[in-house]
Amino acid sequence: MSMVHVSARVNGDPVEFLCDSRETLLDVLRDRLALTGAKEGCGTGDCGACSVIFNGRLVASCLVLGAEAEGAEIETIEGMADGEKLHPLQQKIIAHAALQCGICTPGILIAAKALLAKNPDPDEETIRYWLAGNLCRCTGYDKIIRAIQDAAAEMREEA
Amino acid sequence: MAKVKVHLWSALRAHADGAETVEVEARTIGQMLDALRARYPGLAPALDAGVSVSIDGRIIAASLTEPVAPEQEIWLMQRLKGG
Amino acid sequence: MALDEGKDVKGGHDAREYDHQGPFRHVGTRPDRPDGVDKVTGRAHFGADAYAPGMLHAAILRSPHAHARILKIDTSRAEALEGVKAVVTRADFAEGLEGEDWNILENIMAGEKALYDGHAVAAVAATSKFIARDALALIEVEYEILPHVTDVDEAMQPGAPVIREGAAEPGLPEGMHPNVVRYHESGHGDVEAGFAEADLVIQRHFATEATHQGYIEPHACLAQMGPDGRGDLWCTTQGHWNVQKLCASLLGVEASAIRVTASEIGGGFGGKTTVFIEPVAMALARKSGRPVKLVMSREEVFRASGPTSSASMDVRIGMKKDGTMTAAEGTFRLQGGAFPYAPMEFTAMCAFACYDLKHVRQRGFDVMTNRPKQAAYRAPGSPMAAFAVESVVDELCQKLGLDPIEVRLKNAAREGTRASYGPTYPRIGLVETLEAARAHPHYSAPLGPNQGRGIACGFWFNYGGETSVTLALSMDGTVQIAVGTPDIGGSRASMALMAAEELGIPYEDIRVTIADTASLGFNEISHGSRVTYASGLAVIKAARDAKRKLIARAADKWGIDPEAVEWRDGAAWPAGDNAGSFEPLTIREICAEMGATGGPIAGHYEATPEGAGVSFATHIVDAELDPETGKVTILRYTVVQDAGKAVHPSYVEGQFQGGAAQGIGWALNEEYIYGEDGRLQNPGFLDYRIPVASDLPMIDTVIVEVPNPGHPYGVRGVGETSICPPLAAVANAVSNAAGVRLRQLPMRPARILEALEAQTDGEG
Amino acid sequence: MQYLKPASFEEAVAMAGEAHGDVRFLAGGTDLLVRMRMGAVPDVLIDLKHIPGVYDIERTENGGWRIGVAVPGAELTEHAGLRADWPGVVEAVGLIGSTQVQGRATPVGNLANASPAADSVPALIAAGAEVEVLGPGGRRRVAVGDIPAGPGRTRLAQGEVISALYLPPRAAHGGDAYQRFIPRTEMDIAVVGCAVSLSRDGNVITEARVALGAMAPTALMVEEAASALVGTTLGEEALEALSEAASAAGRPIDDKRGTAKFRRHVAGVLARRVALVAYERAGDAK
Repeated sequence: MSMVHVSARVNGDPVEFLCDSRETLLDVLRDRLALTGAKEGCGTGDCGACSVIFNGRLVASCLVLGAEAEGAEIETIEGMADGEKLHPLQQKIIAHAALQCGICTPGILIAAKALLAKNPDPDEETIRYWLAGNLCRCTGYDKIIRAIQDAAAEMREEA
Repeated sequence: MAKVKVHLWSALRAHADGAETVEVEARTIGQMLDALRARYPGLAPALDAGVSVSIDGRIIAASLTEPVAPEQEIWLMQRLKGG
Repeated sequence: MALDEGKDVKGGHDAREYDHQGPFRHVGTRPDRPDGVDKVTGRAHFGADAYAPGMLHAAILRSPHAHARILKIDTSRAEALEGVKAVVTRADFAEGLEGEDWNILENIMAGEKALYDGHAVAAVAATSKFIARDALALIEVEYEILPHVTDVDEAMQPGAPVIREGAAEPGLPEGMHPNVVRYHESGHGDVEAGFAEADLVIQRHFATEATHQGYIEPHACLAQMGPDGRGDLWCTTQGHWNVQKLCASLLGVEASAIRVTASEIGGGFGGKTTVFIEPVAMALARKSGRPVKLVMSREEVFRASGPTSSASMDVRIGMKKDGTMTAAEGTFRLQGGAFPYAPMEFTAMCAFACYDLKHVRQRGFDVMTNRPKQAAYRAPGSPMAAFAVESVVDELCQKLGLDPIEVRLKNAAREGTRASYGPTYPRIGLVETLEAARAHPHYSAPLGPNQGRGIACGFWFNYGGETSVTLALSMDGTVQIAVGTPDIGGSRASMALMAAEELGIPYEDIRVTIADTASLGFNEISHGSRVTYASGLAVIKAARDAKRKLIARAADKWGIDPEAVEWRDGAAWPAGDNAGSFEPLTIREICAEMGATGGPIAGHYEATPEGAGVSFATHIVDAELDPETGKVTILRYTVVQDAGKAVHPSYVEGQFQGGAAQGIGWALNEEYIYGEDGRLQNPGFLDYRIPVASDLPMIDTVIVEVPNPGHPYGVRGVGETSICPPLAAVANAVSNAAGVRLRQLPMRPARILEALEAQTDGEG
Repeated sequence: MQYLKPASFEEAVAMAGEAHGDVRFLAGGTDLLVRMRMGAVPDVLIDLKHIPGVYDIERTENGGWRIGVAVPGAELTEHAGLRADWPGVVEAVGLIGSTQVQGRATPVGNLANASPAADSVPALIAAGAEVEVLGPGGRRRVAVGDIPAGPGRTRLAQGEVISALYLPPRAAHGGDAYQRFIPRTEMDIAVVGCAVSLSRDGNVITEARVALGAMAPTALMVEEAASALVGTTLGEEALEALSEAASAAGRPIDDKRGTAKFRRHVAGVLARRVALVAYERAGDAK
């Protein structure tokens, strides 16, 4: 076994871990750093449940090796709320009942956050295409789209 | 004990001398199913596999203690389940 | 004694449970769900989110063959690998099982034969995922490959490979292939006489492919079992009591030896109503003496969990020029994989359930093939039936120049109609959904070129089942409810709303927990659209039980009869002037003293509610066809469904929308694709194409409320009916856009182009 | 699996030369990690992302572009200069996978993965793109179309690594476009992909390159389709000839994603649609 030593920052905190070179970033987050908010729905980059922000880019953490995280800045769902204050996207997802089972929700939230950072006023089509890699089997996406639009509007007002 | 009239679905009728309905003495669904088994042993496998019962349009999925009465419309149905 | 009034507990002589028509203070509002924060912060723990000290990781070796005799399994090299702590095969499970327990054991671990591509043949537990995976490669299995069959029609043909001799139930028609294992027939009247009365009779053949529930969370569990034979199991499931029962049976231990805790569940839709990996993890834990985590890969989910049935169907309907349906008959052949119990009787029973028919007959065949054992999927068996029947109804309307909603209204089943499956309907809401659909702006909106509109109705039974609920009061008057039905879609919110309604206390004062199997009486699985109906009814009854006890405490304190006390706004009040003059006692005040006034207070419900009402829906959809490529775009979608009473309307809408989205996927792109070799070609989300966000429009919803007499507030189950109409509605829309009928699902682009081509050739 | 992080391409080549067993280079990893997940774990993985310059997009001296091997799709599609010069290439790269995949996937990886259905490859071929290849034998420039050898196989020699992607300068009054056919709106592998790059003199097409994906074991240039365009003003006759040439090209197969017949039909439909877009773009271009 060839273990790799990695130092990185997760949600602003420095972390250090040893991982098998074959482990993905998702494996590392969940199994080594106890951050189980990112989920494995497919392991092949098709479902988006493992979405994280990696050096400022939205990625599927199942398609990044843990070893590649050396020096990286990583944002996960666990870092989205500010202490006890939920992010507007988190609030609106709850308020719009934009989740049923909730397994895709962390990935959707991270993806939506990345979208709003790039485009504070996305139209419906933009949101739908941006989220095409985040599968949700429960909701039919309707309430998710509305929640994101509502959160975007609120964030624009606050900004 | 009062007699109740039980409607059988078509595939069951072959095991009940072709009858569409069968009258048996029973006060509950459980008694009714036991009486059917006693009268027509050929029905037993299907009844044992699980049946639901419709009483006046209300579908009783599993209960054997549910009362039945002569004036009611009673149908056997295959055991319900869902997804 | 939990409840003092026996007739209140079960249906009893008077099944009319409906006793509260409103107005409601809480029910019908849309508060945040109690587990919302957990779900948006990553704090909620799903199946794969559990870890234990000393935990091993397991992996399952699966057959690469569709049908093969297992001649030998040699696990010695795997066992010798450093880090491997246990290897199990069929020999590690109970012997002498019968019936469905045997079927399930055979499905989760092959015996003499591998019956489908992906069938489990052995499993390993090791100190890391990678070692477990490497160990699988060291297990030597010697197979004798047998001929296979995966298609339902082919499996019924003479000469088709026999999946299992002697699996057929008695009572089948003569001359059936041994792969046909069960038969259903029902109906009434004289269909030939009915067809003779018709001006137009249309008979068509339809086929649908198997689809998968497609929940985003793969099956996952964490098992522990000590040398004392006692174990704990954490798993993602729709029904942990059923998991407990099945694991106990398959491992040969008592049910109470295994405590099962349901994790948060990442979607189920019927696919998590049985076991696949849980008994395997338990067997590995027993053998290794260590906690064992077992998580399916997505590929395993597709190959070896329970997709739905594929179907081959023939439907014939007669209609008069004025739109009156005179007779209907249908034959429905469903394959359910290498085991019995494809839900063909539900296909048959649901097929014509929307219509008032004097003459109707339906037959169902349950067929075995070399595919994984089907599992329930949202209204199992019903969507394909609606596809076939509603397509023929639509074609009849077209040929006779009649409006499809008017025709459906003319023939709609209503209270007093004899259902196609036998009994007479009580109060039902089909007509109301059709009327609401007709009145919806969508139905009269203009269409552009290459666009078509489709409508279709659908039906599902719904279910009650064993239900236990405990509602415990805290010293400060807040409430903790333990239910036994995993929360798949926001049911904690509806439970809390119903308890708040009964107790007259704030919604926020109620915490709803999903109890483990050791903490509550038996609970049927979260399936059959039963949670809001049955657990909801149980919560209401448990709250009323608690209320009686609270009232008794107040009555004691005041020295008056409990009958002279009434409960409102979260407090006991003297009922009328004769009762005496007392300041109201709030729930908080009564609870603060409960230890000294008779002890803790809790309400209970343990029974099997049997008043789940049937439910109907009508859907409208607009589709646009690209005639050059055959690609379909769904432009607009409206769901109208009877919810009885919507407890939390947002989550009711969510069920409507989710069912519609799944149905659109089934209609257009989702399918199990098997190769010539009998292996599944598309075991992943890349090529098993569920709708993505950009594939769908907003999905409009209309909640119709025709109360169910079997629930105190009139609630009907809503989870399943929403997937019944979409296959047909989309097919009707596409057919109308294309000018040619599509009778095989999915309507992939190439198939639509072929249909267009065949039509042109036919004309030329 | 050994995980290595060379500081230069020369070091990468040396590492590959010394390694035993299956050696793979890691750029975005969006295909490689999927293969690893399916059990195809290499013995040595050489991560190219720590080599200086691999994230750069630069103008070349001749007015073309040099794109580093680790530049992900998302970076490319955000690059205004590239978008203006090679909109077809950029839209093709942008179609690879989801937003998440765009955060990692690179056009060079897309090329080296050698899938016949790769979205960026037909567009790069039509654009006349080249890659720089470094190996034990030194440095060479290779046309993009000469890299894939068949599904999952390249013509790169043992120990060779692609070190940069080069796009030529856009021709005056030139335009390119790419479209693919998929059953859904996103997240599918192309059933057929089609790229057209052309230049105009007024309304007349002076030069054209047409490339198709998923119609043969590798993406291919279709000369007949290009010649159907040159000298025309893209009237109905030219479009018909283009469509027929596209449909006739390659040797498509029946598989789970589509039949050969369907692929031929759709290739013809797409060729028309894509040519019209490229023609329009060329007209708008300076």
